[in-house]
Amino acid sequence: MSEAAEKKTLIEAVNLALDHAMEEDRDVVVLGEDVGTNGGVFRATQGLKDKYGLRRVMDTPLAETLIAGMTVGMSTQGMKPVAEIQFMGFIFACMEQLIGHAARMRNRTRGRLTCPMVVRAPFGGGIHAPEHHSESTEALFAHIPGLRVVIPSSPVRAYGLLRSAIENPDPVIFLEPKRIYRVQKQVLPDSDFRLPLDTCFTLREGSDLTLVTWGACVRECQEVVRQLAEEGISVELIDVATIKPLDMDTILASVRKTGRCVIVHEAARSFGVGAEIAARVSTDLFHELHAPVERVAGYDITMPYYRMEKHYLPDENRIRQACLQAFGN
Amino acid sequence: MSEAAEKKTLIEAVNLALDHAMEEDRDVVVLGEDVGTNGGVFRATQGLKDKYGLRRVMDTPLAETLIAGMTVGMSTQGMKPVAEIQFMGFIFACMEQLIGHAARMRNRTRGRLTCPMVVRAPFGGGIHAPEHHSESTEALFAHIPGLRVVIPSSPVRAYGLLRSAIENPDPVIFLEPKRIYRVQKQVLPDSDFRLPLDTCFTLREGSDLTLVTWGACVRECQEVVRQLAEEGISVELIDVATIKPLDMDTILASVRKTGRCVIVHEAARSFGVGAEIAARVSTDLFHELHAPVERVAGYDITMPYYRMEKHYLPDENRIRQACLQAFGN
Amino acid sequence: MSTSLDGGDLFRVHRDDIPYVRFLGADGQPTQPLPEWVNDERTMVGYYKAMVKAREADRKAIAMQRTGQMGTYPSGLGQEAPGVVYGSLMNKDDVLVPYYRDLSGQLLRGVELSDIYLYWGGDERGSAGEGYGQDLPNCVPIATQAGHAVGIASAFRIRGEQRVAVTTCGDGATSKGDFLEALNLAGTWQLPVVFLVVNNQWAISVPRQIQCGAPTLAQKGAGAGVPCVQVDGNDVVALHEVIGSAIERARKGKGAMVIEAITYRLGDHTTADDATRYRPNDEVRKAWEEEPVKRLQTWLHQRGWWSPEQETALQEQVRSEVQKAVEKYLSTPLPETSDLFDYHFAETPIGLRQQHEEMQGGLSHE
Amino acid sequence: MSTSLDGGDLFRVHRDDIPYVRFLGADGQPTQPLPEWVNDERTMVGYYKAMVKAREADRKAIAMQRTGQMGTYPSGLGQEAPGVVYGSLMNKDDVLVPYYRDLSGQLLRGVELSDIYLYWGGDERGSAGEGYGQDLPNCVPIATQAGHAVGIASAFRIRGEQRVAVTTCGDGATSKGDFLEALNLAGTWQLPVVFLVVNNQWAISVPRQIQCGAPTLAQKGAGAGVPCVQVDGNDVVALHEVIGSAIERARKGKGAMVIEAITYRLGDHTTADDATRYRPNDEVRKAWEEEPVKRLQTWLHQRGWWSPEQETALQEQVRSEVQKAVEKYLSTPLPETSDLFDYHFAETPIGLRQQHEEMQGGLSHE
Ligand SMILES: Cc1ncc(C[n+]2csc(CCOP(=O)(O)OP(=O)(O)O)c2C)c(N)n1
Ligand SMILES: Cc1ncc(C[n+]2csc(CCOP(=O)(O)OP(=O)(O)O)c2C)c(N)n1
Ligand SMILES: [Mg+2]
Ligand SMILES: [Mg+2]
Repeated sequence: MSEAAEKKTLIEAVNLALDHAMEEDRDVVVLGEDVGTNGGVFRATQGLKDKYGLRRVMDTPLAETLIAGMTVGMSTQGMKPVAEIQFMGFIFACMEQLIGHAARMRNRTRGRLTCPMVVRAPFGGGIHAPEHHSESTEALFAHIPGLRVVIPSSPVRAYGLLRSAIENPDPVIFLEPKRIYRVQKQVLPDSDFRLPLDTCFTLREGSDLTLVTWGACVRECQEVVRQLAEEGISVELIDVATIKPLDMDTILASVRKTGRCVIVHEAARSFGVGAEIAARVSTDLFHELHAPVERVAGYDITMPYYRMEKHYLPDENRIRQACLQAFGN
Repeated sequence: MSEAAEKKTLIEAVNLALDHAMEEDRDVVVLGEDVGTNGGVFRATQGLKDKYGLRRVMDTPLAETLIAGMTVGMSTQGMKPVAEIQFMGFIFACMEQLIGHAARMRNRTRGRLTCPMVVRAPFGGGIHAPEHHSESTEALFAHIPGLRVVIPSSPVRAYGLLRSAIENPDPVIFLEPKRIYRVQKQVLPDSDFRLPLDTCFTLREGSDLTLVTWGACVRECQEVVRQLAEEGISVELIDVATIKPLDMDTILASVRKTGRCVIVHEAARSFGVGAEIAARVSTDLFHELHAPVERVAGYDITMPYYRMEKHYLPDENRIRQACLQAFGN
Repeated sequence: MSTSLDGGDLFRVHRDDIPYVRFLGADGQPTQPLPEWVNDERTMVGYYKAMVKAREADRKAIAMQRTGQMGTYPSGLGQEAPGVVYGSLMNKDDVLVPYYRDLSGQLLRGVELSDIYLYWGGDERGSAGEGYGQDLPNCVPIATQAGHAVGIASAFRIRGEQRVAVTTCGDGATSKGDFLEALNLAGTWQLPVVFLVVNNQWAISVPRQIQCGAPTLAQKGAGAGVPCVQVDGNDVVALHEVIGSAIERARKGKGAMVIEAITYRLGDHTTADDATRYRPNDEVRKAWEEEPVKRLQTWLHQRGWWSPEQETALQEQVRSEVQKAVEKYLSTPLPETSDLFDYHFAETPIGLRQQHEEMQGGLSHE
Repeated sequence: MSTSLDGGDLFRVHRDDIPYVRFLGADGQPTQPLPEWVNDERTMVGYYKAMVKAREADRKAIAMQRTGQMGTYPSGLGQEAPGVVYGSLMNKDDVLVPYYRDLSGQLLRGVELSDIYLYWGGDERGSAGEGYGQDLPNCVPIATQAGHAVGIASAFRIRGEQRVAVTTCGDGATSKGDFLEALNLAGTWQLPVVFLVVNNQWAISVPRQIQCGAPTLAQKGAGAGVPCVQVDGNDVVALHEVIGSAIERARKGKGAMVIEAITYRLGDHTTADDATRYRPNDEVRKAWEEEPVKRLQTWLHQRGWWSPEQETALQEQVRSEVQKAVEKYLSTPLPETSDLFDYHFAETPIGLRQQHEEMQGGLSHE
């Protein structure tokens, strides 16, 4: 019973990371829509208002541009605000602030002012949500110099990455794959646990093919890796996790070893994050690749409403096919 | 004298395209900041207010979100609004409307309502402008299903593409490379002239290497192509022009022929439009490529203020080096 | 630092008398002499019937969600009145620019209930039906519809048409720049648009007083040069008076208006929400005493226009109408997968067609 | 459609008496009894000197632009007064959140003129100088700074500090959602922030009346629950009274204030603009009669605190001070190219370091 109680879901890990960060550092504050009494629509901030009070857990008016702008402002004062955008589909009103200010304040002032801030947002589809509640547009942020983009794929990594993101002196876009908010429970390490923000995680070593993914897709990839292992194909599975800055060294080292690379993501294929990885692998390992780099991704269409969303999401079958194809099947 | 008078710069071609479109179709209207009496800060809309009146040439309040939103609204009524965003650096406040509505209205209503609209914006650096006046973030729009992204690189193409963009029944982001607004004059074809919105332009045929670019960089590329021709290297030069939907067929056919590909763009390299092209070429022509695909692009930094901006912009030297490298030099 | 100004005067929040309009009190008794048109039985009974139908449609949607037959659904329980009024008063060729809690209004505009169900059932075709005319579909990103409304109103003005755009939003939406920017344009250009703010006191868990420090939301109009008024949002008579005047005025080219309709969200924010987490029961109980359906029923009874028999008949009728819509909705087959690709552009680009083939083939290869 | 409401009352634009504060008329004569503190010669002469210096600095910037020694520059000619006042009244540890036409205020805040030149000369280091303290640098994307100001004010409140944020913007900026959203927060949370709207009548070529249909811009505060006031923006006495009271009030925890300072942009929008394209000469000529420097000079003369000799000495002094800044600016060497890479993250990622090497090598290879 108490053992089980220690196991946490991804969303609970987020909640705990926020709690610990606020406990350890008075400059950490939380703001957003419904983050107070309601504890966030996914309960990421549950209990924080009662524990840390209204001044540090702020229900804002319904205004994403404002949330981003005030987060920038607060952070120039050395506070460490963690803003929640309720769904990634509503983050676009933040773009001018994130691109124009959060990403630039340090460079613009040559280090005089900085933005040690985090913007958290649940992202991705697969939970039968209404329109605008299933987007994954991490590529838009990855392209912007000065932003960090981080995506956890397990409770442990959610905790370790979020703690690091909050402590990091630069702005971090922290995207939480809501499809796996509650599918897995893990015992979390203690509160000193941190994970680096510039390193991919090799979830499984392998020798025949490198499977590169992040976020919720890690689950389907793990399943495919398992299946292929049974068929005698040894796949190295990489969870990119820190989309920006992108740790190409780990990916390149892996593909140098395996000679094959498949990239999986949920966002629309064209001009997505997978394109950059595919381009880099293809160019840098031109002579080492045994097969063309393949991408399995969302189609270049708006995420369908939920009746049809499963047709959009990369599934095990598509991933498996792409892997097999790398062996000429 | 009258001969010379017929030659137009790129910005004049934009102005003429707007003029002709408004003349031929009463549903075409122009809106934005300073587009009326002032004729736009670059004079793209000069003379239109006098000719077509205040109802069709609208100085809006200073509010880009509004401009995008009302443009969407107007267009659902079958009007063909052409909105000007004064500089691309100020387009980010439009993102929620462009991504959430312009790109989706047709799909959301299964064709019941559509957004036959154009959003024009000058983009790119190199004119010694202040901060936020030199961005090139076409990749952000290219990733969004349902948007078209068009970039002219000469007066003739500006005219032909803009006329097509205005007549096109879907939303078009029309980005004008302001660095070459006034560097070249051309005699424009007559007012029936249109250019397709889904086809790259092969500006010069060649057999040894394919150079792929768009916008202002076309100029530097042309110069490099000329130089390399003197050295006996025959380069095929492709102006992508319609970034989205991306005409991969033309690019792939060219690289299939030449076996080598260099991509040049001004935007930050990582997660830029070049990544998608490089990924597609590398994967689809895995067996045909003689050399890895190279990208020459802006660095992954915020466009420097103007004293140092020339260090950021891809120049002939960098392009040339990349081309030579494809031959093993 | 020394200054001599008398802060008392300088530092008050400016608020002159924003009118508050009400005709029927919570108990169904008139609070002031009723306007002439109230003597039209058809109108008043019509409002009643429309609210009852909307409420049944709403109840059914929640029931379907609970049984896995529908996705997340935002109930309009308690705020049926504004919709039935604007829905009745707008001309067919006016344009409604709704938010996502406008079921009662959309029904009166001619939208099929089965389409509304289809939308919340996760199917784009729910926004495609003929019943919408040129009305915009539900808008999920808060307040963004306000920009569309002023764009549509601009189109009317440019073309010299005597049409009006009516746009709705919640109390929370008034904090978002989109609403405020649109309002400002409407004031500057004197556009034929009516902004109907349905203040149901809550934006999910955020109460009205955390949205805005001003005593009324209506007064957002002041800074935009737009006349503004508060109205009892559960009183169809007051709503008719105010919305009717605003539409008429807009149609005459006299410009925009902000109407803050004071009502209450009796249900959870959506079926995914649990309002007991953040909302005192007491408040909800009190709000039930103000709700619009009972109020109008009481008045109709007293007026002699409504009987228990009529009520029974009506209940039966709406249940059967709603049931028909449910059946139509539930029997709607899935769309073709090509539907997911074919409406992104007027003409689907070759790359997208290829992706569709890929989807059909279940292959990941480009 | 029939309604019975009397439109006359319902449909007026609500505007109760937004106060308008002025002490010194355009001719330099008091329009009402002057406050006590005006008897402090140092303050009044200080304001004058600061405005004269700002004007000379401004003149020089334009001259440098004309001769290719500076980039596009936005002149503050005619609107020097608000800056010298807030610049004097703010505490050092308050935070200024300026827009891009705040030279006169920034100088008083302690920013080096050579840094301001460096910024407009296209060098990021112009926003790095120690003189800024914690003040934010120039903000180019219109109105976005308003969000920063309320964030900073929130930080003060969270930490229980008695500090105040002052943010400025133009008339055009009041149309943008960022300004309005921030104002709304300030009103809701009673934040220690002063919004100073420098209404110079033009937003590039767009005149005040096309920005907003309301009679005053100050009244945008009404919808946000923030007190608001208009002030003669060319009258340092009125500005001192109003800005001083607003800062003091904010510092006491009594909340925010919107101040609309009515002034005029006597020059072009920037050196890239030609205002004669859109602006009647007459209007500009009239505006010159209201300008702040001459006005205060007249008053100081009459008061016996200023003489032609002092004027000559001052002109000489500011010319030499400005010239020193010019020289410092012009002799600033280019930064290292590493500067372009090293300030994107606290620790520069390896990929960026490699790109820098690439830049240095002039090579395009990754
Ligand atoms: C831009 C945006 N941000 C956040 C959300 C999530 N969200 C959906 S409804 C809602 C509250 C809206 O409150 P209100 O405007 O009062 O309308 P109500 O739901 O009460 O009718 C929020 C925050 C959204 N849909 N859009
Ligand atoms: C978001 C944004 N849109 C457009 C611009 C281009 N622009 C620069 S200044 C300006 C006018 C600003 O007018 P106002 O706010 O009145 O300030 P002023 O320049 O008159 O002092 C415009 C449109 C910008 N800088 N930022
Ligand atoms: Mg509400
Ligand atoms: Mg101005």
